[in-house]
Amino acid sequence: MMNCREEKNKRSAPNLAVDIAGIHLRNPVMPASGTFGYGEEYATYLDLEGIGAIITKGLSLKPKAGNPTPRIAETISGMLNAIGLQNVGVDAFIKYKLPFLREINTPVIVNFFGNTLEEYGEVAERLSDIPEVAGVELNISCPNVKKGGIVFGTDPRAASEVVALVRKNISKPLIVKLTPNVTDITVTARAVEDAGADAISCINTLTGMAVDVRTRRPRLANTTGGLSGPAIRPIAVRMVHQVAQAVKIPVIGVGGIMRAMDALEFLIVGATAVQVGTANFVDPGAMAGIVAGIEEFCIEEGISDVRELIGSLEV
Amino acid sequence: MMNCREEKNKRSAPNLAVDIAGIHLRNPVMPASGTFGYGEEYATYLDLEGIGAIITKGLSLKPKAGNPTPRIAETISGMLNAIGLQNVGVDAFIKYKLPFLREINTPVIVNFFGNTLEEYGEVAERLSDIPEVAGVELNISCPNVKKGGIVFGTDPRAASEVVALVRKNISKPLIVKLTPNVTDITVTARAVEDAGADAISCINTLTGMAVDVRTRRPRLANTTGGLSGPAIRPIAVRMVHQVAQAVKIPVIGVGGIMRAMDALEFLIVGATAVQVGTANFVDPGAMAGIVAGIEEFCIEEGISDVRELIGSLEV
Amino acid sequence: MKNYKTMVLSNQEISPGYHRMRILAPGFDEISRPGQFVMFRVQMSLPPLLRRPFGIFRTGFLPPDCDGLPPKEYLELLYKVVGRGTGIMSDLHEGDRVEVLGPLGKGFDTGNPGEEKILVGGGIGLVPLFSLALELTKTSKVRLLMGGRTRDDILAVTEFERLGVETYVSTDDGSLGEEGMVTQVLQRKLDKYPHAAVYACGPLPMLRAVHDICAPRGTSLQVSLEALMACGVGACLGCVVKGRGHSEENPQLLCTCKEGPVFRAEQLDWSNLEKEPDYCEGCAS
Amino acid sequence: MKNYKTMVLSNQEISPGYHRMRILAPGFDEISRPGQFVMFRVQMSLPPLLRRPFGIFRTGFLPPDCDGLPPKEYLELLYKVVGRGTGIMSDLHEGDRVEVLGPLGKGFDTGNPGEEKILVGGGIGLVPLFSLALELTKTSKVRLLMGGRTRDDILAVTEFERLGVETYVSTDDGSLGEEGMVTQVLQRKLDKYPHAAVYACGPLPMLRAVHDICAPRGTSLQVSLEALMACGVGACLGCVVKGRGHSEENPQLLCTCKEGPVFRAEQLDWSNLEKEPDYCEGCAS
Ligand SMILES: Cc1cc2nc3c(=O)[nH]c(=O)nc-3n(C[C@H](O)[C@H](O)[C@H](O)COP(=O)(O)OP(=O)(O)OC[C@H]3O[C@@H](n4cnc5c(N)ncnc54)[C@H](O)[C@@H]3O)c2cc1C
Ligand SMILES: Cc1cc2nc3c(=O)[nH]c(=O)nc-3n(C[C@H](O)[C@H](O)[C@H](O)COP(=O)(O)OP(=O)(O)OC[C@H]3O[C@@H](n4cnc5c(N)ncnc54)[C@H](O)[C@@H]3O)c2cc1C
Ligand SMILES: Cc1cc2nc3c(=O)[nH]c(=O)nc-3n(C[C@H](O)[C@H](O)[C@H](O)COP(=O)(O)O)c2cc1C
Ligand SMILES: Cc1cc2nc3c(=O)[nH]c(=O)nc-3n(C[C@H](O)[C@H](O)[C@H](O)COP(=O)(O)O)c2cc1C
Ligand code: FES
Ligand code: FES
Repeated sequence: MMNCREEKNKRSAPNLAVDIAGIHLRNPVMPASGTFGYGEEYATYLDLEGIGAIITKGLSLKPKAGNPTPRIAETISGMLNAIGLQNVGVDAFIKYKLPFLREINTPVIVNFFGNTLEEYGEVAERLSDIPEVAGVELNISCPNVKKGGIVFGTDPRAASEVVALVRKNISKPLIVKLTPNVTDITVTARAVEDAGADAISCINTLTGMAVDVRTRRPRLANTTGGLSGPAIRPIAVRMVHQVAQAVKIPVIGVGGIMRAMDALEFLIVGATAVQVGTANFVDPGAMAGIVAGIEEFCIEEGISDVRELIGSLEV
Repeated sequence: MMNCREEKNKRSAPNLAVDIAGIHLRNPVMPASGTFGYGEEYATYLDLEGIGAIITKGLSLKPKAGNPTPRIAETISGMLNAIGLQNVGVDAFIKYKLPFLREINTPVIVNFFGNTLEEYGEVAERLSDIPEVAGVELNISCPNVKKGGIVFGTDPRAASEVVALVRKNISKPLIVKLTPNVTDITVTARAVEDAGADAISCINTLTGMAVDVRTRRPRLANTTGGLSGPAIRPIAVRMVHQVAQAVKIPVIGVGGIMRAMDALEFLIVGATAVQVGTANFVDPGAMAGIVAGIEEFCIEEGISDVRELIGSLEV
Repeated sequence: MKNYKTMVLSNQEISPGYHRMRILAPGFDEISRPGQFVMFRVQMSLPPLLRRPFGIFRTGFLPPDCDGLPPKEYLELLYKVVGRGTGIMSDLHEGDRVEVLGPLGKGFDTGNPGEEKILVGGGIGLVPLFSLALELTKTSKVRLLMGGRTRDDILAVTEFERLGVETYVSTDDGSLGEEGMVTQVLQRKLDKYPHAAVYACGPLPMLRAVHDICAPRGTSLQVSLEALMACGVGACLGCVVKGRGHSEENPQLLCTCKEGPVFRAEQLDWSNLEKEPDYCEGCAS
Repeated sequence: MKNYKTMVLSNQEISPGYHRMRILAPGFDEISRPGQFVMFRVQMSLPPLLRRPFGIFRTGFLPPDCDGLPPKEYLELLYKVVGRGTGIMSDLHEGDRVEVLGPLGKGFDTGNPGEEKILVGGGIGLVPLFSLALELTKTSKVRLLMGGRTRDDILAVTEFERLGVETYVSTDDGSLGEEGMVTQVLQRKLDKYPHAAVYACGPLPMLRAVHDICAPRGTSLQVSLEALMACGVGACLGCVVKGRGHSEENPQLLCTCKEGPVFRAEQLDWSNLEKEPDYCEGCAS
């Protein structure tokens, strides 16, 4: 029998650690790509060793200038962005950004993309030998310039092809990030699972648009942009629920998470971990609060291991 | 030359009337199906002769019980509903609901759906001879029970088939309402245009889900539901913009319109008229305010005819 | 029925977690009946997106100001803070601009004058019973059986007593009145006054227990139900309950907002009344 | 750099549409430099979703209360109500809980002591110039050329004068000071003080005009830019401007939040500075 102290200890320190494709996370909370820079930007506001992983801004083979401004527009309970994947390029990342991350005792997951199939492959290759990179996250929500701009992630065949190629070029844990702008996300999910993905993150932004009625111009220079923030959460929760039932690999839930309660919705419908995006802008300490809130919830509910929550939805 | 009075009159009374597939609307504002009952429900709060048209709750061949409760859940800046298309059925509508509408000098557009192709056809036939019905709106966001529950509107071939059948059975103006839960809404839009639709309304709700983290149960008895309200507006504006460029028939914009400014966004990206849904719940006088706001905007901007605004986006 | 764009006259906590709000509402009294409700929102405010339904505790008149203007007619709500919407309400002050849509729904049938009346209230369920008591006490002997979890959940008892209502209080923890369920008291009272008509409002399990007592006795029972509501006027069909004749073919769905919130017990299919799941605080955001 | 979860000490309208807010911010003065900014939000409030950037007008200390506690250090903002976020701000009262993230960005280079300094402010652009003037007046002769549409847009002039700053006002409509553009005055002053260093903050067309005057003369110019911002810390890349060497291959994009908001004129690609479209009031919701 346990004595009081032991019981109290057990109650007060639930296990929060989870594994994603062999990456050990101290807790299931990490930033969403593109909302956390290269990690450094938030180091003064947040203990980078208090979150589960660090995910970088999406990298491409060459540095990329992105779109003209305005690149962001606030909408009701959301924001549109059309940054256009501006980034320093994979080589500059390794040279200038990685050294900072090397000193942080938290797994680094590198998000990347390509404009062509070949580019995806090449970036994967460059990352394959870098020991500080714990895993990669493949963003397939980009238009395939060779195929007339059709987005890789909206065509299950193209998605499968790009995942298979990247899989060949890298042996590190491979997470594939799905776009929600599809008729049936389980089709893409199964396609990337079959092509060798170790995990899925879901969702990227929903394509949206806003107009300034006085000037009659789009509020983004790019006309359309990606909608993120709490407005999209119900859609993200639904998709994570669907995907978690459709595949065997772990799912990372993303979309509109602002508080611990929101993160818990994703875990309950089947996510093994979550990513926090727009909330970082609103509160740079958001992830720390979410980790603390999940822990508190587990204690209140007598849950000794956060993994008990995963997929615990009662329907 | 105009004298002052004439100039003032011109300035103060812009034309707000628009035509949709031969239906003359005194202004471009009408309710979205399912948020305005059969019209009667709002008659005490709103002058039904002050809006462009009345659109009914979706009707089916037989009365339909809909889903168990809870059927609604509020989300951030939106709501989920899984009413399950409860309705009195087309015959009871004609018998009990239409007489009230007959007395109102505003075009009545009947929204309807079927569980099978044949049902769609039959409802259309029953409505085809009713003089009080100015036009019909076909909801193709329903699962096709014969085809294993695949939603008509997510499969361009099925959409085309159902529109063609309905077109054969009814000569009244035929509006087809598209679901946003698709990869490329312009494909469905073109399919229904080719199949004989006279106009398109866009968008229906986005599928979403919310979870009560304490009970770990979905907040809707039906697990998932349709997301509506201001949260989805940027997605709706984007889709209307796309569809308006893809087809030649008029487009009616729907999704998250709360104020005149919101309605104007839709007109500017190419909608000929708009539908107001969730906003009716928040403010039963919402549509009157939107009509007044559009008029005021036209006056302020020196626009003498609201049709000048349609598709006036500068990119 | 009207959408009053109006303002708060006063708003104060009357028991831990319970507040009373007076809202300026000229002409409201004339058109409202006991048991009806309003859909409330703070003007210009998102969140919450949707209005919230509240019973009408009473209407009344503020004494005229020294400025000699006519007395102000108010509508009084009594509400429990349970989530985001009621949380925001509890922060409102005099002069804050709000909207109330109403009066909505069907009220209580006040029955025959002279008939004994028993009101059964659980917690915040006393709200519509108070405006009902105001009416019933004009012609009938009225008894109130009031239940709650603790003494903090027992509200407005003195106000009922001031109307001449005989009041019996019970709490789950015995912190006020009798320890136990309000239904125990009901059994005893019905034994004593077998021809009384019963009016009940409170949580569904309580209403079901009341029904189970009244039905075999043939006692007339009216209940006021709650439901999640979006429109309040019968347009959204979010708030339906199953009526007595309910079956697959003949669904008999009744809108709580329009055909209720007050129903005669025999209108309802008691075996199929679904319980709204108990959402946790803050999740409705 | 820190996220201060703190509260409003005071908030008042100082000219039609312009407000001044003091926020409790212990230790802020020590870490902030003239030209830096903060990202502001109301605690617990959605909308607006995102924080809003504001320059630092000054920091200071409230005199100690009679309670004998140490004086309260505050951060002072001066803002113009233009949309939803600033509208909500203007309704805040003492004690309301807010968050400020900062100080952020790079401030002004205060240059050489003794050097003549000319500050050019347009409208609300005077904000960072005031904290700059506080610093510069310690060692240099400072002149302020302040422009605005009407007299209502000319703020805090007496406060600059109290620091010993020589102030020249111009308005578009002549309702205060000279009629015309602030740049006319700048031409004259630079003729007289050709070695002065110029610091400017205001609308982009004004900054461009100032640049066009300074560049051919080889005058040292620092400008403070505005941009739509989501994060304020260099993470979202929403706020970039094109740097001097800008080309397709070598984009040279600078974050206004992190590498700015103050830039030396020669850092920027003036021919390619995009103008943020002028959104109408309320559309940003
Ligand atoms: C006809 C009617 C009359 C009512 N009269 C009163 C009254 O006089 N005083 C009073 O305090 N409350 C009354 N209620 C309940 C009141 O509407 C809810 O407590 C309120 O809507 C909760 O809003 P919230 O945003 O604070 O809670 P949320 O954050 O939305 O949810 C918190 C909790 O409240 C429950 N809840 C939410 N909406 C409703 C609803 N429409 N009905 C019942 N429970 C709900 C949820 O299930 C959850 O448990 C009435 C409800 C109805 C239908
Ligand atoms: C570094 C920096 C310092 C600033 N300092 C001050 C200051 O000291 N005082 C002050 O009054 N304002 C300052 N601004 C501008 C201020 O941030 C905006 O006025 C404010 O964000 C508008 O918010 P809103 O919600 O009221 O307007 P919205 O409803 O969002 O938009 C209304 C109008 O404000 C403009 N706007 C919105 N966001 C910005 C922004 N980030 N920068 C510029 N314009 C914007 C829009 O283009 C639109 O014209 C500063 C901006 C920056 C980037
Ligand atoms: C400013 C911004 C930039 C983003 N950049 C990327 C990116 O480079 N790669 C990527 O896969 N997703 C990117 N995203 C998408 C986010 O990672 C995330 O999927 C999305 O924002 C939804 O989560 P949220 O609602 O929590 O923000 C970006 C999002 C934002 C707001
Ligand atoms: C409660 C509710 C019921 C609805 N019922 C129908 C329906 O019967 N038929 C239909 O085509 N659309 C239905 N809709 C969708 C709306 O007509 C509209 O397309 C959607 O709500 C988006 O608009 P909004 O954001 O303005 O509400 C319903 C929406 C709601 C909220
Ligand atoms: S609340 Fe909408 S029908 Fe009752
Ligand atoms: S505001 Fe995010 S990078 Fe500058």
